Amino acid sequence: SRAPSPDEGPLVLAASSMQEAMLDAAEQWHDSGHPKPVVAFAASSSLARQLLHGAPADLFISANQDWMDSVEPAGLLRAGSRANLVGNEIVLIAPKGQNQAINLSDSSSFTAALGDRGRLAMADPQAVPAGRYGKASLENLGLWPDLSDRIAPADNVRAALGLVESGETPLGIVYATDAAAASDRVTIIARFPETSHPPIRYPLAVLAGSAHSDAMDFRDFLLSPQGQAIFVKHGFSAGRAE
Amino acid sequence: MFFELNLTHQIGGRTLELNARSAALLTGLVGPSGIGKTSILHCLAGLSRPANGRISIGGKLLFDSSSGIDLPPEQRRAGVIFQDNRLFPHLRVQQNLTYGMKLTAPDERWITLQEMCSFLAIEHLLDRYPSTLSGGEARRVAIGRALLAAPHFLLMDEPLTSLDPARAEEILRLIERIRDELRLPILYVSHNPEEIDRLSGYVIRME
Amino acid sequence: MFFELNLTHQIGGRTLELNARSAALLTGLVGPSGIGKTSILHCLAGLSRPANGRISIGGKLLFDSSSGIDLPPEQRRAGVIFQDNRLFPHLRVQQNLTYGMKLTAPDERWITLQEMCSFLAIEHLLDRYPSTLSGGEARRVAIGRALLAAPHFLLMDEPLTSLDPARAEEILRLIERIRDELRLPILYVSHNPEEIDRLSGYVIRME
Amino acid sequence: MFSATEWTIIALSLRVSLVAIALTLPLAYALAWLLARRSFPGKLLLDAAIHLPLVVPPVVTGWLLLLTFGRNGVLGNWLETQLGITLMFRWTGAALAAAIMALPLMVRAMRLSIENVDRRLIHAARSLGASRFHAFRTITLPLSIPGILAGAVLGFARSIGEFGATITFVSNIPGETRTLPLAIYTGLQVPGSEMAVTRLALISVALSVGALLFSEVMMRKAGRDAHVL
Amino acid sequence: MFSATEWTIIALSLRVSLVAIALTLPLAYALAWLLARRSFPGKLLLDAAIHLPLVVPPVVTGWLLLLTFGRNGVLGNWLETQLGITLMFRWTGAALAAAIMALPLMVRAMRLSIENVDRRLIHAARSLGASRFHAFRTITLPLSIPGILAGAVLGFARSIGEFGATITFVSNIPGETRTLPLAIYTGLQVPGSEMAVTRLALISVALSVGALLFSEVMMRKAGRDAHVL
Ligand SMILES: Nc1ncnc2c1ncn2[C@@H]1O[C@H](COP(=O)(O)OP(=O)(O)OP(=O)(O)O)[C@@H](O)[C@H]1O
Ligand SMILES: Nc1ncnc2c1ncn2[C@@H]1O[C@H](COP(=O)(O)OP(=O)(O)OP(=O)(O)O)[C@@H](O)[C@H]1O
Ligand code: MOO
Ligand SMILES: [Mg+2]
Ligand SMILES: [Mg+2]
Repeated sequence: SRAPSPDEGPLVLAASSMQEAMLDAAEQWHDSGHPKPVVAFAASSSLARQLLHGAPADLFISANQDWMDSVEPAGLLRAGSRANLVGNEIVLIAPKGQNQAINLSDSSSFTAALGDRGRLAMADPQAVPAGRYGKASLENLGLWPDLSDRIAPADNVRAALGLVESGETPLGIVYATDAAAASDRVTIIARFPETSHPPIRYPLAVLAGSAHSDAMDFRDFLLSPQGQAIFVKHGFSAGRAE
Repeated sequence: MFFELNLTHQIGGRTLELNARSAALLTGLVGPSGIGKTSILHCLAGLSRPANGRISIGGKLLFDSSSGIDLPPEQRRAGVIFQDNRLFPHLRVQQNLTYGMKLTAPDERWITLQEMCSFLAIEHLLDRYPSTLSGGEARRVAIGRALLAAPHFLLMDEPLTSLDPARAEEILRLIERIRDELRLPILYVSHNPEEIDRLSGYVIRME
Repeated sequence: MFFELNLTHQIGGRTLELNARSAALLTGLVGPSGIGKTSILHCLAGLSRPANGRISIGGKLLFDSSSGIDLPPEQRRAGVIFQDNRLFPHLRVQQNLTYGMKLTAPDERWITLQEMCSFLAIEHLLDRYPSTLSGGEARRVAIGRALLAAPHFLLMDEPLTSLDPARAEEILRLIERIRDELRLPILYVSHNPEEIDRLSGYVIRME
Repeated sequence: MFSATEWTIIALSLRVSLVAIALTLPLAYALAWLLARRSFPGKLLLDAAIHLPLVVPPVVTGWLLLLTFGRNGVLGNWLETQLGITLMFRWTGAALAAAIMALPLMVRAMRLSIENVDRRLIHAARSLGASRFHAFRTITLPLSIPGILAGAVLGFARSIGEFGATITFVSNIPGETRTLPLAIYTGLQVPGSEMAVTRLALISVALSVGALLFSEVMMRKAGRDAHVL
Repeated sequence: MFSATEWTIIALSLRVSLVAIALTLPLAYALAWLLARRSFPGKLLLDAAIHLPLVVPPVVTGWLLLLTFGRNGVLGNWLETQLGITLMFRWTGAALAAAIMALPLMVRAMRLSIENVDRRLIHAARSLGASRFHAFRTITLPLSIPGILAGAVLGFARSIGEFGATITFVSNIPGETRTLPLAIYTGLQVPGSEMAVTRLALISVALSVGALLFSEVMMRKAGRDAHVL
């Protein structure tokens, strides 16, 4: 595994949707006198597969429980280190300045907003976590049957955000954090009720193979009130144990 | 005048100059190796462009730098027998033979494919690709290909190389018939003084 | 016996058979176009493999199907002058000339590059690429290249084509000197009866 | 043997790739010919531009396609209002993405073959009465068939495998733009779907082995193996 | 002109691509020669295998690399315990991914060129005393330089642009595996970073225009334009 060197912080594998917040957290940790953690961002799926094949890393932050669950039985996680780092919510967005009134319980208000050609951008509802939460909400609200063939399923949630940002689709479903990151180009026009989808939690764990002395300390920092405040600033909700 | 050739041509840094006229239908072109015979034939066929000059063959003006005339090769209708054959490698012998023929109006043709093949004894080669031909076989196909295009004049670059004496003699007779019966102007390059003596009414010597 | 050639060779569905012995150092090989002369030379040089037979030249056994002997071309040391020259297009004339020479032990060489160049009058071509040579120039380079490799015997496929009479005469004399002074066996293909008469002590006729 | 979903994906992938290659072939050949036979100002620039889709990450290419051919893009707008052609979120857009990604591979292979056609043969054809164009059609074109086939196979393989530009430009819509690589990607995002992914990957492989076989047969048929080379 | 981060990314991308191409060139040429000059059982299979990285989506290729060269993979395990070489999460792994993605392009271009070398020239060389190998080295090899250069340029461009297999196999680690495309991708995930992304994309483009220019100069230098073609 990577030789722990005194001037290099732990290697953190993090879901892409955490990019700004994680970089911010790593910076603050560094400011308080620690070597700066190295953060690699990719899809949670990609990161989990890498871990399953022996990737040498110190921390893993997944965008959903499934992928964290997939690495846990392999004995890859340090016992007792798994915790929910943050929560998130999903929202309906439109390009800035296009403030349609949407009634979340009425599919015709969606179809009206979409027009006859427009599509609803979201991360792939079949595979990507953000899309799966979105689909669950739409089903729960009884909208899915009318909207399922109006979806533009994107590679990941940020690609869905991009489609709305550039005005290629009139509506999109993204995390609240994504909407916050692009607040100058998109508007949140509705928030999906927290009860309409499984809870959105980002689990974090220290890896069993980690020999970095800072790994556990950095985890604790992220979960500390100071760490949590950083995430909340970026639009996440504080993590809660289920 | 069947041949009025006045031209200067740049080749590899050298300037080639030719000023010759010939009233002989079959005119020989001789000179030591490397003097520029093949280059001249290319100029006459329109395959390279002389620096300047005037070329008229059989009374037809093909090139005149002063008046800007420069007929493209396909309008000159030169029947060129290249020193290196240049058969089309992807076409069978038959398709090579008919390549130029098909581009010629039927009433201009003066020999059929069958006649040409039996004359050159290449019927058995029609289905072959050029890469399988012997030296002399390829030569005969090249001769047949040029003649079947019913050219208005002939440029022959050592046409008899690789041919055995019997075949060479037959082809010499064919050339004489073309000269006498069809009355086509022929410029004939050869290193063989006997061939030249026998055929040509006039000889252009390059030195 | 300088040449003991007994072989059958399959070519394009045809079977070529040759049974010939010659005690003449310079032996002619003649026959009509397409009869198989070039194919035989290739068998002797080791570039194609006969179906069976026995080939011995200058007392050295090169091929014997019954005992499984088949020397690869580079061990036969044939000096081949190919009907189609086969100069290496990516090498300058000088590099073409020295290609085989460099593969020869210095003490085996019997002529220097300078001598060969001045003899063939190709000094001025040394820096050229083959694509810029005239027919006769390429021929001379091909001859020089084969001879500079200090071959153990020579296979010449119509070596004098494209050469003007003066040059042809010089090369004929060179061939005679090689025969008389170096005593190398030479198999000489030509369609020119005079050349054959003048040079060869014995003629193999293919029919 | 295949499920209905798999059939849909296969049919779509084939349609996208075949349309992409068929439409790109003539353009690729024309570009290859220009690069091989002409010199003109800006030649190197053109050469570089053709290579761009190879160098720029596919996702960026997809993003540029979005900017150009999207609803609000210059060309997209024009195509939509003038010709009624929509590319966004359509299989036609996937074909465009595949075509652009395949282009550099096709041009290079064809160019190599065209450069190898001996100009002396063209001279011979001209002297036999062929116009420039006729000589091109009967000599250059058939003699560069090895390059055309090599280019087509490379291009087809590349199209069948195209992912990044496609998903970015036309999204991942089942039945419309979900080609084999997109379906495979989708599978990879779901834990434990290795079986389904493997099946789809094997199908991709089979398709391009098929294309290879086809090109080899074409090669033989054109009698090239022995004669042209 | 460039920030320190950009320099790191550029240097890494160059190192990865150059190492990938340098190591792959001989292998690609050997494969091209085999395919061009030999017939053997399983030739078509080999040909198909070489094309795989083109057809299979890069992400799947990355996943297969993970299976093979990961810690638990057969080869990965052997390399690590026997030779002490780790590929996972290392720039060497990125180079391996780039090499594999570039291979099919390199082989095809080289193969076309080798097929065009006239065997009669090899015969001539042999008759002049050249062994099989010497004839290969002095005739086939130099005459196929156009294909080698074309293959190297295509392969280099492809390596510089490689994304999917890389991020899947060696992740996106700043300073170690974050090459230009990965940096661009990372930038694309951040709204409002169009400027940074554009800069990086332009750098990619400049690098491969550089490679093209270099190959053209090499072509000229080898005196090929006029003489070989
Ligand atoms: N590209 C070139 N660069 C330099 N010299 C050239 C080039 N092309 C041709 N030459 C030279 O031009 C001269 C004329 O060549 P040409 O082929 O016309 O001669 P030729 O009279 O037909 O000779 P031969 O009887 O040997 O065929 C030759 O000396 C040749 O070397
Ligand atoms: N691949 C092939 N398929 C069919 N026939 C072939 C093939 N290769 C050569 N031949 C034939 O074999 C015969 C012998 O050819 P070769 O070149 O040895 O003749 P040659 O005696 O040298 O003739 P020339 O004096 O015309 O050069 C020719 O009739 C030729 O057409
Ligand atoms: O952060 Mo995700 O994996 O795009 O839902
Ligand atoms: Mg000449
Ligand atoms: Mg012969």
